[in-house]
Amino acid sequence: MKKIINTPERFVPDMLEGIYAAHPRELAYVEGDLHCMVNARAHVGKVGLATGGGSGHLPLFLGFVGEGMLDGCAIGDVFQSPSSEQILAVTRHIDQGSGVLYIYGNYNGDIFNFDAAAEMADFEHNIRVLSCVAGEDVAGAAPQAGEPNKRRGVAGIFFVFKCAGAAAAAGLSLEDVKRVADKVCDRVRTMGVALSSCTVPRLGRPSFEIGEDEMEIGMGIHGEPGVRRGKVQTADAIVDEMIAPVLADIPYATGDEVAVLINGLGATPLEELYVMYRRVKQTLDAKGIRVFHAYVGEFATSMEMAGASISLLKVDDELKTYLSAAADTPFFKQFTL
Amino acid sequence: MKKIINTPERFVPDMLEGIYAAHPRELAYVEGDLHCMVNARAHVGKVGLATGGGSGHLPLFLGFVGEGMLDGCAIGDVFQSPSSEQILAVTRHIDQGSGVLYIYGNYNGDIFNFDAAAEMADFEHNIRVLSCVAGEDVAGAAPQAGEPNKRRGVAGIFFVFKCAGAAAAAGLSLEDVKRVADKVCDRVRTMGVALSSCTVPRLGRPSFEIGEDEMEIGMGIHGEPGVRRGKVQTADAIVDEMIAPVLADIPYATGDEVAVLINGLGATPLEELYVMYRRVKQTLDAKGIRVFHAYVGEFATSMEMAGASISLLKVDDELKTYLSAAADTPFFKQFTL
Amino acid sequence: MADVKELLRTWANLMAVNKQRLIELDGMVGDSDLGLTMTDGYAAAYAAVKDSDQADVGLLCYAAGKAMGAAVPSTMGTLMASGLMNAGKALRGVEILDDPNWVRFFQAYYDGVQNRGKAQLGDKTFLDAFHPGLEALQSGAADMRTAAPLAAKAAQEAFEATKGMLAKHGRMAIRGEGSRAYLDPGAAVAALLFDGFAQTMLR
Amino acid sequence: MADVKELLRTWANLMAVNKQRLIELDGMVGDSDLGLTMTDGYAAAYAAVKDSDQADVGLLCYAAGKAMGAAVPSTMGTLMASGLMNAGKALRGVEILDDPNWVRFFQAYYDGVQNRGKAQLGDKTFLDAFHPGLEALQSGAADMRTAAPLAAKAAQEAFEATKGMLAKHGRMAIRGEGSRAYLDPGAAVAALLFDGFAQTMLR
Ligand SMILES: Nc1ncnc2c1ncn2[C@@H]1O[C@H](COP(=O)(O)OP(=O)(O)O)[C@@H](O)[C@H]1O
Ligand SMILES: Nc1ncnc2c1ncn2[C@@H]1O[C@H](COP(=O)(O)OP(=O)(O)O)[C@@H](O)[C@H]1O
Ligand SMILES: [Mg+2]
Ligand SMILES: [Mg+2]
Ligand SMILES: [Mg+2]
Ligand SMILES: [Mg+2]
Repeated sequence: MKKIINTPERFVPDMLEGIYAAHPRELAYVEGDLHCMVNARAHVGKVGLATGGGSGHLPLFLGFVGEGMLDGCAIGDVFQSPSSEQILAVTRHIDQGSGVLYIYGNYNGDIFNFDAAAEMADFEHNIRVLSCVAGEDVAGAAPQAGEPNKRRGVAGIFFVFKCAGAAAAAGLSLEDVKRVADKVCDRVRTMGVALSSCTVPRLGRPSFEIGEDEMEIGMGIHGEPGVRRGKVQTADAIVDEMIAPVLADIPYATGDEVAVLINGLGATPLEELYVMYRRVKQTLDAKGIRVFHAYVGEFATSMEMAGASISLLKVDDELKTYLSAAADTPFFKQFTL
Repeated sequence: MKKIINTPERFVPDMLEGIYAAHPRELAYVEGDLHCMVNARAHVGKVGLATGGGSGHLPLFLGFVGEGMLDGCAIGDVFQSPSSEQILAVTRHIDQGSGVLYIYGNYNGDIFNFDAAAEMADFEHNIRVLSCVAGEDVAGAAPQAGEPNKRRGVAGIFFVFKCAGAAAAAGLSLEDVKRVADKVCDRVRTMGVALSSCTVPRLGRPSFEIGEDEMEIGMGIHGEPGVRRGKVQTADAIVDEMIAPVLADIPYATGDEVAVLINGLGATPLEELYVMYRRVKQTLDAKGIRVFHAYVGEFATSMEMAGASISLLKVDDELKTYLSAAADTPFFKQFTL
Repeated sequence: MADVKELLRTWANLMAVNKQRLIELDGMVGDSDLGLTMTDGYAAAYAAVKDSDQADVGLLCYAAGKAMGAAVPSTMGTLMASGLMNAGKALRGVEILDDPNWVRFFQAYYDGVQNRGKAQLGDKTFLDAFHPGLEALQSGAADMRTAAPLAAKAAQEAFEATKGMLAKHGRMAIRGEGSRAYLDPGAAVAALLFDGFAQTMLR
Repeated sequence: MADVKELLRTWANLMAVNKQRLIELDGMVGDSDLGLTMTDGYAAAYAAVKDSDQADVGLLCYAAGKAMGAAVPSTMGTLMASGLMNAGKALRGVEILDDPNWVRFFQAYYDGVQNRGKAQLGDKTFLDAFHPGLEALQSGAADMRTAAPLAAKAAQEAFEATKGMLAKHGRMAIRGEGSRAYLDPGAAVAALLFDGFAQTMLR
């Protein structure tokens, strides 16, 4: 395990101390717990947006706390949910009397803890909480009618944060912000590829083995099994294999518009993400699908994992408005598009 | 070699096609050559700022072309200088009659080509060109009086781009912009550490060998030999070893203010950069040096190399003003501080 | 008469003893954390109550559950915390754990887990081994000293029978039909809970 | 009488033949690119002029240098381009390369490299092998058929003598005193240039 850390146990607290030290005007924590992060600037009356999840995915999740995006984030240990008490602490702090929307990824531990926190917020503190669970990884089977969605939430959650954040900043009600968030979830799909493993500091060994010339299409951001393992192919072939199921999962027609997110998993150079984007753009051009805006970079990582994901969000006028709004967090900044 | 590319030969052109496709409103190229990048938005009468250098360092160099920073960038093959003709093409395009300042790193090939381009711009096109060569890596010996500076330019050049960019945007003359750029060079120092190698696509093998438990303090961003190789230590010990020569190289006193840049070389997770920043901040606090602003992320990479660098810029009121100005490039965005 | 502190102590010890086995069971299908989270979680639960002079069993259970949830907010950590907290709600005001109250404890534990996780019997989870244990306690056996060993046996057998079942929740569900080849790690924890209960009752 | 196209063709061939050796020389101390850049660079220089019907030797040299600079803008690529372009300036208007013009060619080539790179003799660079070759051409030997082989020998010996020198430029300089253990790769190119000139003159 080759990492710039002090001890595995101190990895998350050291990182958080570093983050608060680097961004003292933007970020604060509540209840004396570094894991309970809030935007240092409050907005009276605004619907509160909270997220949370395991560490090891920076800038996900905490990186999107800030102006025009989220109000708070409960931070877990590496790849572990935060506790319901921590989520509750964040919830209580960010509630402005207009209720709080939870936006998080579709993982067992997170669901249980956010649900528990929502119950406590309601019963114990009379705070209205709604939830939006992102699960857009097409590597998982499409949900059957009546069955809960089992798909994992991956990088596409960025679009949920962005649009819901802009909607909340625009003064929408809790129900309306949730409607916008759910709409994004309905319209975003992601597919990933992994080229190497990451190492959870406390475990000290790679989460999985993968050959020197192998890749795994569809692998999850914690190393969950994907859909196909094989020899590394050309960038164009990899993109073709990734984007086909993304485009097939919801109906697309000529003239549709998308926002694109090419996300690096950690070790993959930015250069390679742009090599991928080139092919994505060619593919969309060929289908007559217009790119409204392209995001290329690291948005949801797995520490030092090599690989990438492609997310497409099918936008409409409302989502374009929210995507276009300015945002200013320590980890993500956008001027009005 | 495990990369998401098509062929080694197509690596740079594919990447550039992807970049122009992703940022069509911000970036353009001139003379039909993808390697000659300019800001798509021109500013009448402004001093032009150009940079250039080898590919493989994104967001360096081209990533800082945009509002409030650079006007153009000549792009070389991986770790290779662009040609003087390419630099000249960029120069001619960005000159607004107020002259052009070249800002680039202290590498043989770059120096020769920028010098040649400057001569051609002057003789053939009557464009006034001045140059600022950044060389702030304290892994190299301090320049002797009368000797040219042999130190490499590394991540600290970001501060030169930022301040000179803001100065040019503020309407300063060529001489004044150069004065600001030179001032930043005088006051910025950097030290790096590498934990793993990168692989130049055309060579197809790692640029250097390094043991599974080893690091090299002071290694350059092309794998140039550093000052000490040894076992990987704790983050705090690594930072202590890196920051001591940075602080010793120019005089510091209690009450001084710095801007800090913790730069990832490519594969090192953002989490670890913040673990490093924590220690940097502790060290500066202990010395009574105030942090004006902290930048943490990837600014100058070596493709998939693991490692990081620490840069300190000793600021004064003038540099604080220029650092604080907004900037908006596809790869770097900052709202007014 | 054994109390809930004694049970929690036994559970904490059992998890520590079985740490490596749980890590390995989870490692086959998941992320290898179960041995760590169960050891840390039950240790935290026991630590939260062991020096308490609280007489109300319900409040003790609730406090233990809360401590577990804070210590190990993983899938199983949170589910076990929900079980304990729900048992706490059900036993609020109870000071002495007689046999019917033990049955209520386990019923409420089950309900707390089911309510939080929303799995159904047959989904190949913790519930599939816990439920047969609970039934054995409920099935009219007059005293827990008789019923607890039967429950432990039932839970253990049900755990072993998870091999062959199709997983519908968590990481194992990603494997689809492939999941049938594996034992369910959470069900192993259920078997340990009844094993610990039997040990406590027979002590 | 041999012309500059013939010389460039010979140089291009020599670099291709010595590609691997140059890669290895540069690999010991630098980034292994020298074999690639010199092969590609002289190939581009020759390609730029080989089908030209330009009679002006100066313009031919200048065009060859420009093509080399565009093709391989590395340290040595740019220096060699500067050499050729400066030779082009010096020979502007010349149509026939007689012996004095060949000497002017090499003098201007040297000046172009020195002017661009600003290295001094003794700094352990290309110049340290090129300069003895140039001196051999200048040292009064009446004709190039006699002088060129002497120049080749002088340059080759000077290249071999770079081992032991202290590097002051480029990547090798980072090694400080450690650089003395190595031959200078750029100096190997200088030796090849005079070797190729001798071959051309004797053909
Ligand atoms: N909805 C659920 N209800 C009850 N038990 C569940 C549920 N989902 C998963 N489990 C149990 O959790 C176990 C895995 O726990 P754990 O290792 O903590 O999960 P992970 O590390 O994957 O988040 C499974 O073996 C299963 O028995
Ligand atoms: N200033 C200089 N003047 C002349 N020759 C130089 C100078 N600097 C470097 N060289 C020559 O360049 C050679 C290295 O060339 P090259 O491999 O192209 O450099 P790099 O790949 O390190 O940029 C050295 O061996 C040396 O002979
Ligand atoms: Mg990274
Ligand atoms: Mg990276
Ligand atoms: Mg697990
Ligand atoms: Mg070289």
